Amino acid sequence: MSEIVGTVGTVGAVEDSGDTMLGLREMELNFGPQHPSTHGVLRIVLKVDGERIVSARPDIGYLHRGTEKLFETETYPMVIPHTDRLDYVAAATNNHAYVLVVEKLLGLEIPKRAQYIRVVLDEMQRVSSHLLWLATAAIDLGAITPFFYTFREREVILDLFEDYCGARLTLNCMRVGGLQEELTPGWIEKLRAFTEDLGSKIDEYEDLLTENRIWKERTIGVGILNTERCIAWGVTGPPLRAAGFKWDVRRAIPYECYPELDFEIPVGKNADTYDRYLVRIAELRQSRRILLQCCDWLTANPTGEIRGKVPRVIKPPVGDAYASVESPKGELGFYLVSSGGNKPYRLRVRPPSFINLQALPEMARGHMVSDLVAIIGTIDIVLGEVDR
Amino acid sequence: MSFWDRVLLLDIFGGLKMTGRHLFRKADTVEYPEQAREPSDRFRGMFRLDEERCIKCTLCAIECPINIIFIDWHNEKNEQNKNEKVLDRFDVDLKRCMFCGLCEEACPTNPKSIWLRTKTYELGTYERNEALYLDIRKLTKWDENVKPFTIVEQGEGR
Amino acid sequence: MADEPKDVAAGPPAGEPAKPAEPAKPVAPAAPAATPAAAVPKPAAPPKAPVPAPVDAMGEPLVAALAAAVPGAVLGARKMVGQTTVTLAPDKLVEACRHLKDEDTFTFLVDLTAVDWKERDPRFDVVYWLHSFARGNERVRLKVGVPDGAPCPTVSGVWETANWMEREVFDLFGIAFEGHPDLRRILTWDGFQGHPLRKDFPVEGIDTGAAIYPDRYPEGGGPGPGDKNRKTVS
Amino acid sequence: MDISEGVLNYFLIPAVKAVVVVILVATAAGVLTYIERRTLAFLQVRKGPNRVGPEGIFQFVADVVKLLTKEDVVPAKAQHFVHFLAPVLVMVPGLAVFAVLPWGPTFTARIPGLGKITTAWYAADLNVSLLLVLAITSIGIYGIILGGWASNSKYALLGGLRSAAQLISYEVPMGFAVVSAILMARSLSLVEIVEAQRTHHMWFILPGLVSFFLYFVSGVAETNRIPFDLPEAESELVAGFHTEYSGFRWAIFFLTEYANMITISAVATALFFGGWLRPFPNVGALSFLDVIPGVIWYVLKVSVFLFVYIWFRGTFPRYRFDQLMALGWKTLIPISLANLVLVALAALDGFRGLRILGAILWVFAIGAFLIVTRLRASKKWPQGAGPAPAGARAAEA
Repeated sequence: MSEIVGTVGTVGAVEDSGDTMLGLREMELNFGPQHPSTHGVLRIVLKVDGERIVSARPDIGYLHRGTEKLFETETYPMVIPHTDRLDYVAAATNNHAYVLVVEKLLGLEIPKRAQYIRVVLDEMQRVSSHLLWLATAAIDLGAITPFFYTFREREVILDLFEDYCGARLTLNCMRVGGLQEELTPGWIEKLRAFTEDLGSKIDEYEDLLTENRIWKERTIGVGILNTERCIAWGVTGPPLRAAGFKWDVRRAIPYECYPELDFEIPVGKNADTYDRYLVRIAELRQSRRILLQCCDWLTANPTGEIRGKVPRVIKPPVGDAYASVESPKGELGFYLVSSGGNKPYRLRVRPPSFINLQALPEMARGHMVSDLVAIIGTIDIVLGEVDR
Repeated sequence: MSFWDRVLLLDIFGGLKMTGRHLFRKADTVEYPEQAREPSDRFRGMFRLDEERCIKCTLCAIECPINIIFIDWHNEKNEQNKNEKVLDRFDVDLKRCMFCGLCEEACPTNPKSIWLRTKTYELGTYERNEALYLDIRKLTKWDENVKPFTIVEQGEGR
Repeated sequence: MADEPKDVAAGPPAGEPAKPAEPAKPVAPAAPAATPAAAVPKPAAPPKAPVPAPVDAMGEPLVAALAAAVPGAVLGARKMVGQTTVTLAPDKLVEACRHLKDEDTFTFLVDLTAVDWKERDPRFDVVYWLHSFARGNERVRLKVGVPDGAPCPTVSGVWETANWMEREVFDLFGIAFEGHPDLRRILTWDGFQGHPLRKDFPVEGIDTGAAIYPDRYPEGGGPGPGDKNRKTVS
Repeated sequence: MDISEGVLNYFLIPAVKAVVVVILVATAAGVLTYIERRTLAFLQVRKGPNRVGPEGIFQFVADVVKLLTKEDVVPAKAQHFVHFLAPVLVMVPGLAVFAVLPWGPTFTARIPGLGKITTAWYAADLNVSLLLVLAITSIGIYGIILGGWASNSKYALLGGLRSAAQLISYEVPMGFAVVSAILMARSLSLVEIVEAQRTHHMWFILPGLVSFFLYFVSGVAETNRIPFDLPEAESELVAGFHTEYSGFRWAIFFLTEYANMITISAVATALFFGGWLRPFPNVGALSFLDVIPGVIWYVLKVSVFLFVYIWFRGTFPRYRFDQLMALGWKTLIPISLANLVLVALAALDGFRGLRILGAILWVFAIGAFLIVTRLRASKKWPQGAGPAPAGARAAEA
């Protein structure tokens, strides 16, 4: 089988001769893996005609850590810290997707309070991830200041995470059957204060970017991927919704207490980078709405079980199951095959970043090198998840 | 955006106003070494072990996802001629630790005999093999290697 | 700012959760202090909920329709935790997929992966996940058994998104996809010997040597499975 | 005294001035880097460099020392000579321009040993100094292009190409804007332009509102600053034309960029903001402002522009290359031509015509601004509106 192996490692190197460089019509440009705006170690082999991209070919795997192989050697609770490191800017949703699939196979009931806290963690994580996205996407387009404003808010979220579970980034905050930790006293109040404040903060980012002519020129019409192409490429999350397709795992395949919560799925219609920006901004506002509702519920129900009846040793029955959550990047799913033991026989991650990244060549074709950074930014990839 | 908005550069001025407003705000950053921020009570940081309390059940080592806890023990007869487990080795390879806290969670004693909630995160060092490989002595008395904020005794953070 | 973004119609929330008139109890410090005990997992009492078990699903309308439309394609079907799995014959796979996509509106390939059953024959299961928006977000899982060394037909012609997923399966399991437009390794480097997600691949990894001894293992690096220099590293 | 008048006036004083200018400019550019970092930090609610010296004031010294002692890496396949030449080509014009910038009026000082010396706050008063500024600053482009090409790096090459196109395009509107100032003052000498603003009883910003705007925007583009910093576009081209430069050669590129910022701001001040003149130079009631010497006025005005530069950097995203070109050729050049015609017509009538033009422009601008913002006051930006859910095909939950 190994004779099918190609030669991606040898192409794309910078030509040696400085003399022929100007003679070439199409130039091959190595975009990454060390580049300020590839968000990690993504490498894109570009063929450019002047500055116009003729073809873009992503080359991934620089951060491959064999996480799926590792999963097979760990017992079910021990897998959770590893899931943190997939999409490391959205650890809570990773935890959530994983515990969901195990619970599904175990047939577990989750206490209501745990569901709400999970949703709170998820939505905080979504806010934090979108803020990080906004920061980096703006920096990619040359606006450096939103980075600091968004990080100011993200810091508060990370502080809240730290208060709740003791870690800021790799949270390890959910357990099969519920949660490990009860909320600390006053946590909800802190969260509510932050959430209420968040609306005006989002206005600040919008003041800087939404109507700015440069921002609009840089994003409108860039990287269009319409609904059909999105579905063909399996693209989910904000890019799909920006194409005008109202689909969100939280509504389509509801999990936890999302059916009880009132929120909208923002959609775009032009399927370009600007609409993806608007959709993410609108999602920030929707997450804020969800957080406020959860705060209300949790204040009204200050006590309760936070962990269901979990057997001491988690041994799901033989079989397989798939469960997914709406991570900030798209549909994050876990496919669990159990052979009845205390370790997963096979645990597959459906990484939204990986699948969304596939559409990059199509989105980038014909655009300029400057647009490529906008497009990479707008897909919102995290290389930890792409490469696993 | 109307034509006149464009001509009058309203978006440009709006952006400038926005950043200009921040010019006189107080900085949100802190100057780290002088104003180190204190971690929250549940913050998972440096390990600590209470050897007296530890019942040598090795559950923490079993639960560790990356197997960085090494425990050896043997039986010894104590005064009442009963078998008593004595630790030979309790090592934590801290340089590989990902601070997930599963060891603390697994510990059956109450209060916990191994815990991470020590509010100490300044683990930077010049030779990681020496300083970040903790044996029993360092686990119980690491303030010589690592500058602690406060050494939180077990369970206080809960 | 208002709570509601202006793009939504902002109708009265239909299923609004129970909202207290006023947060009567501002803080509940007493409760969390008591709950850590509750947080400890209950050791006793095995779960009362029935343990999920697979049931035969040949009778499902979707499966029956597929079996009728593509004769010989469906080898079996079962349902577990509400998820239908249809086992397909490898040679009928593409035909069945086309049927599912075109006739049954399964336009979205959610995921594609493989499972290595080391002792079983056929050794691998290639698993496909289909999603239909038109059928009310219905999902179905397809399974195809692929023996070791045998190729599996590609579905990248049916769903473009299968491209990278199949490359990944090829990379990590060594299942070659027949007719794939661009079958190269994707996560490991070219010339890597072995397929990490196979059960016989050591978790500790192998000494590929390529990085350490570029002179000994130049292009395509790494000792093959039979090489005596190949050893696991820890 | 032994020193003859000729040696003193034509050799010694210019030599001293030249040395002082070079030192001052280099220092000012260095200080400006510090000021920029601090100001940017304040705009971004952080603190910025504040460790080296009081409030970090000596940060730039530390930076320069670091850069000077750093290894100077030259890519193996670079064109060594051109690679070496490029920073020189950038730096020399960047410094030479300062010879003609009119920082202040003439003054008389008594220097022990030399007697009474009457000289000016500028190194030279050429009667074509404005032309000199335009001519010399365009030489700097060669350094950037050659540096980008000689590095034998694709990113550097792209940066060089971008800068070639960008700088040449933006010379045009800038030139037209300058010409309108020349028409108003009827002179090419910067000193005379400043003096003309005294005799005209107004700063040229009044009739030159549009000219100033064009000049400043083009100036921002000329100096490769955000939102026009495409040649070095960090997130796209890594560092653009100076990707392959390090150590003090990079420092030269860097410092020259800041020196150019000062040049552009200084010329803008001289052309449109009355140079060293105090506000309303002919209103006697404000004569107490004369306490502040002209140089200080000049520096203050320049600082304002420099702050605007930094403010821009803290606020805006970056244009794309084709959009930048479109802005230059399709917007700025037509406007600058129309403006030129307008100013020329007004200047036919001399002083009165310019006043009328100024009045019309300002009334129109302020009036339109007030009306539009008043209309806007009720409805803020359509926050988060954008895409309507109309075109959405809903999938049932």
